Amino acid sequence: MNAKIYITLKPGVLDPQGKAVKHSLETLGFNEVADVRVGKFIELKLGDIARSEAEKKVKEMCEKLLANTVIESYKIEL
Amino acid sequence: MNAKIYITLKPGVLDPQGKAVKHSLETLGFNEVADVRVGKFIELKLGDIARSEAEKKVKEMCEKLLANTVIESYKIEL
Amino acid sequence: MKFGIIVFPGSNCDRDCFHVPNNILKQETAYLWHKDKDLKGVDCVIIPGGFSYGDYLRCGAIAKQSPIMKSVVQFANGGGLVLGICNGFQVLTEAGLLPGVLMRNSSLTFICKHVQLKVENNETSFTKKYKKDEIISVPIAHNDGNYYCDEVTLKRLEAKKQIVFRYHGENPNGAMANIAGIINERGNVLGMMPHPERVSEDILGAHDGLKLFESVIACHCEER
Amino acid sequence: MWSEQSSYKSSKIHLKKLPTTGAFVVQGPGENAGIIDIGDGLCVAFKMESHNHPSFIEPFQGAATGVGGILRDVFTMGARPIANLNSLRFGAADHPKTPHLLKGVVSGIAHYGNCFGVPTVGGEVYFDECYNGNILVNAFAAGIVKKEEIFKGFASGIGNPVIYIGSKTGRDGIHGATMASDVFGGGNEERRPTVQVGDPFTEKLLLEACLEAMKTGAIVGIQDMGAAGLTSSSFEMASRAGTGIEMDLDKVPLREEGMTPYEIMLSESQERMLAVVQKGRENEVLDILKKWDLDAEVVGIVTNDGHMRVRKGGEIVVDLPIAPLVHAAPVYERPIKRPAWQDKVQKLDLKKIMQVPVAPSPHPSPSRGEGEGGGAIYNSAFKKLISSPNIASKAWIYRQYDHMIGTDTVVLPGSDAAVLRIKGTNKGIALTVDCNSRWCYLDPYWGAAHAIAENARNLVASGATPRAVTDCLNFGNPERPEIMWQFEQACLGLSEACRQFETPIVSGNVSLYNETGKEAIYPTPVCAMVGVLEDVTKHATQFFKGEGDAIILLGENTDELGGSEYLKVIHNKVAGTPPVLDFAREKSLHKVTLTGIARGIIKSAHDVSVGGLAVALAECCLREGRNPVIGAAVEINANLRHDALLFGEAAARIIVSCSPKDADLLLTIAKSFGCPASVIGTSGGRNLKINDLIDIGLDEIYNLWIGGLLITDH
Ligand SMILES: Nc1ncnc2c1ncn2[C@@H]1O[C@H](COP(=O)(O)OP(=O)(O)O)[C@@H](O)[C@H]1O
Ligand SMILES: [Mg+2]
Repeated sequence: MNAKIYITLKPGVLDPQGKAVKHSLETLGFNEVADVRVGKFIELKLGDIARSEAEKKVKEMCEKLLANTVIESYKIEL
Repeated sequence: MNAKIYITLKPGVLDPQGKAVKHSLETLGFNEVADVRVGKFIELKLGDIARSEAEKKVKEMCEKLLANTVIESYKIEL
Repeated sequence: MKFGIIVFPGSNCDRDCFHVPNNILKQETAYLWHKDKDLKGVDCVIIPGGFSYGDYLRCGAIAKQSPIMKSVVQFANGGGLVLGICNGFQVLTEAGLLPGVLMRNSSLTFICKHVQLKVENNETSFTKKYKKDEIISVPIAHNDGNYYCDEVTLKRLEAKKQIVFRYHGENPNGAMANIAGIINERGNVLGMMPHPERVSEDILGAHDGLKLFESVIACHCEER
Repeated sequence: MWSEQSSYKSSKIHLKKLPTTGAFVVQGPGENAGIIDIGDGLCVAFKMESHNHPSFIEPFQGAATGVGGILRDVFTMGARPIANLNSLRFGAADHPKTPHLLKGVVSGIAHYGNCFGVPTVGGEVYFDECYNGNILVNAFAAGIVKKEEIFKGFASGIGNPVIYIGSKTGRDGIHGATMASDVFGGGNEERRPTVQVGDPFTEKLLLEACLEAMKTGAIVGIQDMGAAGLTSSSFEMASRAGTGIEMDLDKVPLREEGMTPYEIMLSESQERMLAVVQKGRENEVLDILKKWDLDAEVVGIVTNDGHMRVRKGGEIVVDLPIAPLVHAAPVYERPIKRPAWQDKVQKLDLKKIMQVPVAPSPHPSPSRGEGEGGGAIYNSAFKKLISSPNIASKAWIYRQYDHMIGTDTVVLPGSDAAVLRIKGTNKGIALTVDCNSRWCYLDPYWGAAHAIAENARNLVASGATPRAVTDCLNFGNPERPEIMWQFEQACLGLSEACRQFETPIVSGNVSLYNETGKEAIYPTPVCAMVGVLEDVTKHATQFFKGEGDAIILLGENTDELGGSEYLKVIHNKVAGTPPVLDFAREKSLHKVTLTGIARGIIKSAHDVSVGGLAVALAECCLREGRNPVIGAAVEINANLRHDALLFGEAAARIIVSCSPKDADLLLTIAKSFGCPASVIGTSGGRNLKINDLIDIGLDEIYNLWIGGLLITDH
């Protein structure tokens, strides 16, 4: 079983990285870009484990380690 | 129009961050994790632009800046 | 001889890199602004350490897009001397002037300390003043110094003596084959993670780095 | 200094007693940073500030933005930052939250300082239960500025434009200032107030752009936007100049949509400055800011009517007189009461403390045997101490900080004080930060005075003459009379010590309400001191330089054990009073040490502090990352309890080493200054040996010391 985790900054939280990337895209001439947000994309390979169990575990991993829930939100796909 | 870009390390390329995260997960007791790969998740807000045009532009952005195609591959979702 | 120090937004070893050729070795030295294209007639370009563009996205990725880098690539292709230190090394790999990439340190933390290097190749324009296999002490200070390339590239680097510096003793960041610095095939573009400009004066306790700058000057004088 | 956020209203009457003037003081409290003159037309601007509560909620960003804030305070004065230090307090090392907080705080400091490009050259860190629910993160920054190029936060010149510089304004930290002064209650973490995210990259641009803009001469006054953002910066600038400001919020660069005037005025978005520019020269300044890709807008104008007038959408949304608001901030004379428990904790009956400790070492060494002397009865107590987190090597922390950038760091972290050379001169400055809060708990007056004395000793041991102080006064809830008593006593102790050492306090910060539930932290008046070396080549480090050197103890051993790390770690006891602090003795100690270093006689110098003589000697032997290290054989005749001799923390002591042929000369110099001194041993070998009490191989000591802080992940 594989899991995909998308970690993004919560709305309103400053994203300095996104800001810098947007600026660079502009200087490259990509003026159609109105906003950029940079997050993380984590892929997990899980051993033999039931779907419901996996769901619970991955959520726990996000809360404990993978995401900083004070400023980030996460989405899990199994 | 919004674009989502997933940037991942090509298979075979060493992922020090993934390795360290896996190790941390193990110390936390998550032994079911066989492998971790850490990539990027970039969200773009694009101005008024046709889908086909967007597709072309975003691909160009990835090639020129967003991904280092020597070690990374990318996937675009519009 | 004239040195040029590139200033990107977020470069922060630019003043340190300026200090050594200018104040210690009394060479003409100029800053080169990232938005300019003019290299001001310098004989050696130094891309200093720091966090160009905050190291956002990937270290060196945004810097490589700047106007000055187009000129640097041309300059390098014409045989001009280019030295990339730390972030400068990262910029050089992103710009394709050197092979491979610098990934996160295996410890995932920033590391600042003196490390020992072995001079593997003392026949370059940057290392003539060192002895072959000399062990020198030079500090590192980086998040992403973990050199990585594919097997074919590594074989070629080894075969063509392009690995100029290797970590001696402890490998601080997980770099492949203990690589601390490499040069291009032509021998005019050097990238290294350690900071020679930080060990070029007695008051800082060591001057193992000064020979690198002196080598460059010596080579330049020979050529003339 | 003393911002509203930190309840200036409670502290003001006590802070007034601090000595803030002196021959070298160019700028005392009241500006963004204090400034002292170091000669050659140069000045040092420096300040320390707390970011305690934000760091508890989000350790990485909290600590990072703390560093960002203090850096802005320094470069807003026109100074280029050259060094950072930090003082950290965490809960017990084995508290479940500690590893996460420690890791986050350290990486946040590293992230901001490293990227901005200022070396983090020193600091201190302590672990104690009293910080379990309320950690302390105090950040210090120092910068160099030419005397005639100092800038201040004055909004002068009627009609001059007011320019907003830096990051766009978002809803960051709205209510931040109020949050920081709340007592933490249970469940408060769940509320998750808006966390500010730092952008050191933008701050670096801001630094370069501001310094370049200042060079034009067009800038009249400038100030960073700290707590309470645009509101406090504009009010303070106008108030200092006795003017008014009219602002148009429609001009303020915004990051988010639909922000109300209230939100714009109070946002604590980081990396922003407010500048007043000579009328007609705004484009010169704006061009420089544009060159550095920073947002900048003329948002207002200086007026003559003493009012703050703010418009939005063409309408006046604020119109307030400035002076009454700034000056008429309430001043409380809060009730004061010596805590009922104070006498009890000060009682310490040494007869009841077992001399030969039985506590087994937590790190039983497999390699026992290698050089360990059989009769050495204090080996296990020593091992436990040297590997305890408050004494163990702090290399794990400072290796994550770039401490060399700028190529000025002459003495790197790991020795008593950091020393930096000043390019273009022969001079150097030395920096240190200290506070023993356990001592402040046992006796806030003497504890605080000791913080200054320890600062001074650290500077002197590195060859610098103490010059001036900045502080960060971290205390509990001032509404409790016992806390106010601690605060008052600490201020009095600080004042007396600063007067004695002629080191005025030129800037500082107060952080109150550091409590969780009913438990206040120990009173923690953290002090940082700046010293000057006229000739920076004449500095010293604490490490022995070779085999066969004479080891000399300057000062006297006593049988004081009150408040010691030994009592706490080995006997699990916090009791007694701090060691006696005798200013005359300290001053004679300073003279001997400085003379010995300046004359090139002293090869190494290290003050005796936490862990006492045995630990201090070990710290002279060990050096992180260096092999081989140099051992020592020491023989001291003293009619003292053994544990007090080894681990007592008596003040006014420095261990120095010198070539054996110079030993008599040094003893003579000591005598001439009235400072007790004696040769206690010789450097060399691969063991640390003290009388027949301690005898351990250096490799074993090294491993215990270097691994003591390695708090495992999660
Ligand atoms: N939080 C920290 N950040 C940077 N350096 C630190 C920190 N804590 C301790 N250090 C460094 O480790 C060394 C030992 O610290 P400490 O034991 O507190 O010294 P001292 O007792 O002499 O004041 C010093 O050089 C100090 O600067
Ligand atoms: Mg000390």
